[in-house]
Amino acid sequence: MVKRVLYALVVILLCYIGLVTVAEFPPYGEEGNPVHNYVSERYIGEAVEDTGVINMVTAIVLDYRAYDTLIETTVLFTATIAVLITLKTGKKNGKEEEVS
Amino acid sequence: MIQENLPVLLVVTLLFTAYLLPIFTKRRPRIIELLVVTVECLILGGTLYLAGLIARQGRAPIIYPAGGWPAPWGIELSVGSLSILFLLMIAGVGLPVAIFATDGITWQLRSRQRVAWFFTLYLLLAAALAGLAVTNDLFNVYVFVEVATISCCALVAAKDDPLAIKAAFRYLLLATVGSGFIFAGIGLIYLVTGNLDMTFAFTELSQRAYTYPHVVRLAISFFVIGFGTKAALFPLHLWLPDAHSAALTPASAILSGLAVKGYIIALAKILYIIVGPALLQALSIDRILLLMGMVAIVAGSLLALAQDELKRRLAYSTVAQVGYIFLGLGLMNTTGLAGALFYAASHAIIKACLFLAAGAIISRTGKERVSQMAGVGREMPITMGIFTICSFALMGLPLLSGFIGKWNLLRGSIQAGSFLASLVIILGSLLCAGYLLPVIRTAYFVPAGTTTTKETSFLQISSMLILTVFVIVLGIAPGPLWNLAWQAARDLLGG
Amino acid sequence: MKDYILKRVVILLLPLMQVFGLYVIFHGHLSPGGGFAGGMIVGLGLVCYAAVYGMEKGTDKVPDRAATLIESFGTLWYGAVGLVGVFKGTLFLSNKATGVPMGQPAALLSGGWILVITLGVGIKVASTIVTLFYALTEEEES
Amino acid sequence: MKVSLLSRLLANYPYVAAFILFAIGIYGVIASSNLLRKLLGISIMESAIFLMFIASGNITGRGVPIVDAAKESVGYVNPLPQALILTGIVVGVSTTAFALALLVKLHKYYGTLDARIIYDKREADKH
Repeated sequence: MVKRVLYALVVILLCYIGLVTVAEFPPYGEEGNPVHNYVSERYIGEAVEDTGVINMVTAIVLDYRAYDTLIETTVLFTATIAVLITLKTGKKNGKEEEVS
Repeated sequence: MIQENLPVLLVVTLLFTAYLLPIFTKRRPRIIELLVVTVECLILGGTLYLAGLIARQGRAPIIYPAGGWPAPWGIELSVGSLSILFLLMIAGVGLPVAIFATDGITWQLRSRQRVAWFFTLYLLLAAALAGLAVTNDLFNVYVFVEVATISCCALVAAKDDPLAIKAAFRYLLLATVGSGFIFAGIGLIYLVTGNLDMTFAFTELSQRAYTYPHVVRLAISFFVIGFGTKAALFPLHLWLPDAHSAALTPASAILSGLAVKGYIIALAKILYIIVGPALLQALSIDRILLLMGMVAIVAGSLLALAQDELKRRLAYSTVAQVGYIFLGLGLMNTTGLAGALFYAASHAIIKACLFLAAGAIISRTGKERVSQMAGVGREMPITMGIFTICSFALMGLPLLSGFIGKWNLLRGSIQAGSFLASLVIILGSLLCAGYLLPVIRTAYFVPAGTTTTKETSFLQISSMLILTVFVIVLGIAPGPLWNLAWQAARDLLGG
Repeated sequence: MKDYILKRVVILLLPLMQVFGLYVIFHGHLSPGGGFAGGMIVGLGLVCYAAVYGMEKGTDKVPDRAATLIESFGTLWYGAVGLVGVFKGTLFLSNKATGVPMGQPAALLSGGWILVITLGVGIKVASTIVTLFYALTEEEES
Repeated sequence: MKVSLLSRLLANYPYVAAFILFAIGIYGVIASSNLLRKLLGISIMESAIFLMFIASGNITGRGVPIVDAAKESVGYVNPLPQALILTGIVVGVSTTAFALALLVKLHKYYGTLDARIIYDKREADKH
């Protein structure tokens, strides 16, 4: 019980810190925010010219930041190999696979 | 063609080999092992070539825009002294550990396909660390950190026993919470700067930091918590002892030696390149890092003293040594920071070698505890000799690589005027002697009935010998690596 | 599972799911979607089939080993497209600069390598979902 | 001061929601003893971050970032956060898949998913 109260206190503290920070955030949904700068302008204005696709999100994912997406595919690949090495232990039916 | 693409090819070669390995699940493991060792050699060669290239062009970093899009729009790779230092660590430690792993891993993993998957994960981890070393983009850091996290946990889980699975799950849980914090930190930085490229984010942040002071503080604390969890900074180290002691020997060597450093290098990049030394001092982040480092050194060493299991003792020792590196990050002068970077490199080599030696001892003699070690000095003379040299290096005895790092950390702390830090550095070394000397004493001087030689195989000994040679050479002639660390520290501090 | 209705519904829906998945993969550059979403739909179609008709029939259609191989192949495909840039003398993963025909914007065949990469990613994600499903179910059954 | 703080919080309601979700996720991770629930806590945490990212890219009144002659006058929202979250979601899926595999294995070895039972009996399984 004491533990639960402690956890709740931690969470409330986290919420408080978060809310104080949120109050300082640039206002939601406005054009003048720092996020909407030269970077996004180029994506919006010249994606068709640069990459030849009309979906800007695809243009970013597969062209401007294609390297990230390669690594993202690698994350998925890593997870698959991780699942396989965890689950397929070669001990099925008490028999062990022959090695070397 | 190869030369101008070398920064990205280092990462891509490792990734490509990793993609290829699962195809060979039905073949003999020898093919896979040969492939892994060849690739590690290639990486070492490529890194050395790149180091020469940078030295020739006056140590200016090589900028490589991946996909041909320049910095704020595309992903930019930047290879400077820090990247070279870390790439050398990856290749220099990764190659001997791979050689060690080729011997006996098939027997431990029980099936061919699991060997293929183990080495796939090994290469993926190396690729992720290499990616972290060269990247200059915030979101790219996050994606690579995820690859590293999942492959680290999977390397722990590869040893299929209840303890290892339990440790791997706890590791994954805490590391994923850490990634969440890192991701949130990236979000906050993006929110106030609108950039993901580190250099551009720094320019924007230095203009806006005083408009959004709370956001910047929260972002930095998120980064420190997130990377601190992954790098086992003291109060967040809970996963490390279980995970590193339960894993297979090559896996614990690579996790303790390299993986932990990768996260620290990423944190150093984020703190020094994006936030910048001036802002760090203005927000007194440096003091916090210094304090956390000191606490980690003392607490980690004391916890290590209390362990009887050899691998757990070494794992807790990693917690203490990570404290040294964080302490160096908080000193804010070139000597201290260079000392920390050099110490990171030498600790990677020493700890990898210690884990390999401990693993060899445990698998040959079955003695897991320090109190049972009597007679090991005669049973396995070469392995125990290597263990002794590396222990001395970790304590910081002169003429061995650990000394150079610790000595410069000490000098840096005196320069920074923090005498408490100097005291803690010396105390840490003494405690280190306190928890490593009993191992050596028991192994050599406690009498144990009749003993037979149980020395480990040639391949394993030679891989450990390579690491020991690195330790001694770096201790006697630290010149080139020290220059690299010095230059990296100067780049980070912007002087 | 021996449910008659479930089996009929799945056999009716399966082709539709596959075609829709392929549609999402190939229209990733024109509308929301792309390799990840489309590959997920294709993969889930196969998972549906294996879940309803049993693992034997499922592994008959997509063998375990084939799924793993396709997965390596998908990631290699992506990387190989990246290397085209290196061999053409431009940078890794370059698109327009490698001189690939870019097509008319808003046409199906546009965007140069983007469509090629999307296809590779789609295949890879589909096989990943199938592999994960097989691995988790096999463990459950044994 | 108080009023302006509240009004700013109300204006930034998506971020407020994101931080509350983040805190709920953290609570789930630290407070629940069931390992599966801990995993769900992490998922909630990740969703919170996705929400924060996506909200940062929005501009009220603008359209989806797909070029369309009919919507040219309205303008488009910032596409970058959406692209990043696409990556983030896949990363989240990968972690969850691996964690589930570990849970299956843990359940096989220990017969339970209760953290207190699994982690407290340290010495018991050290044979």
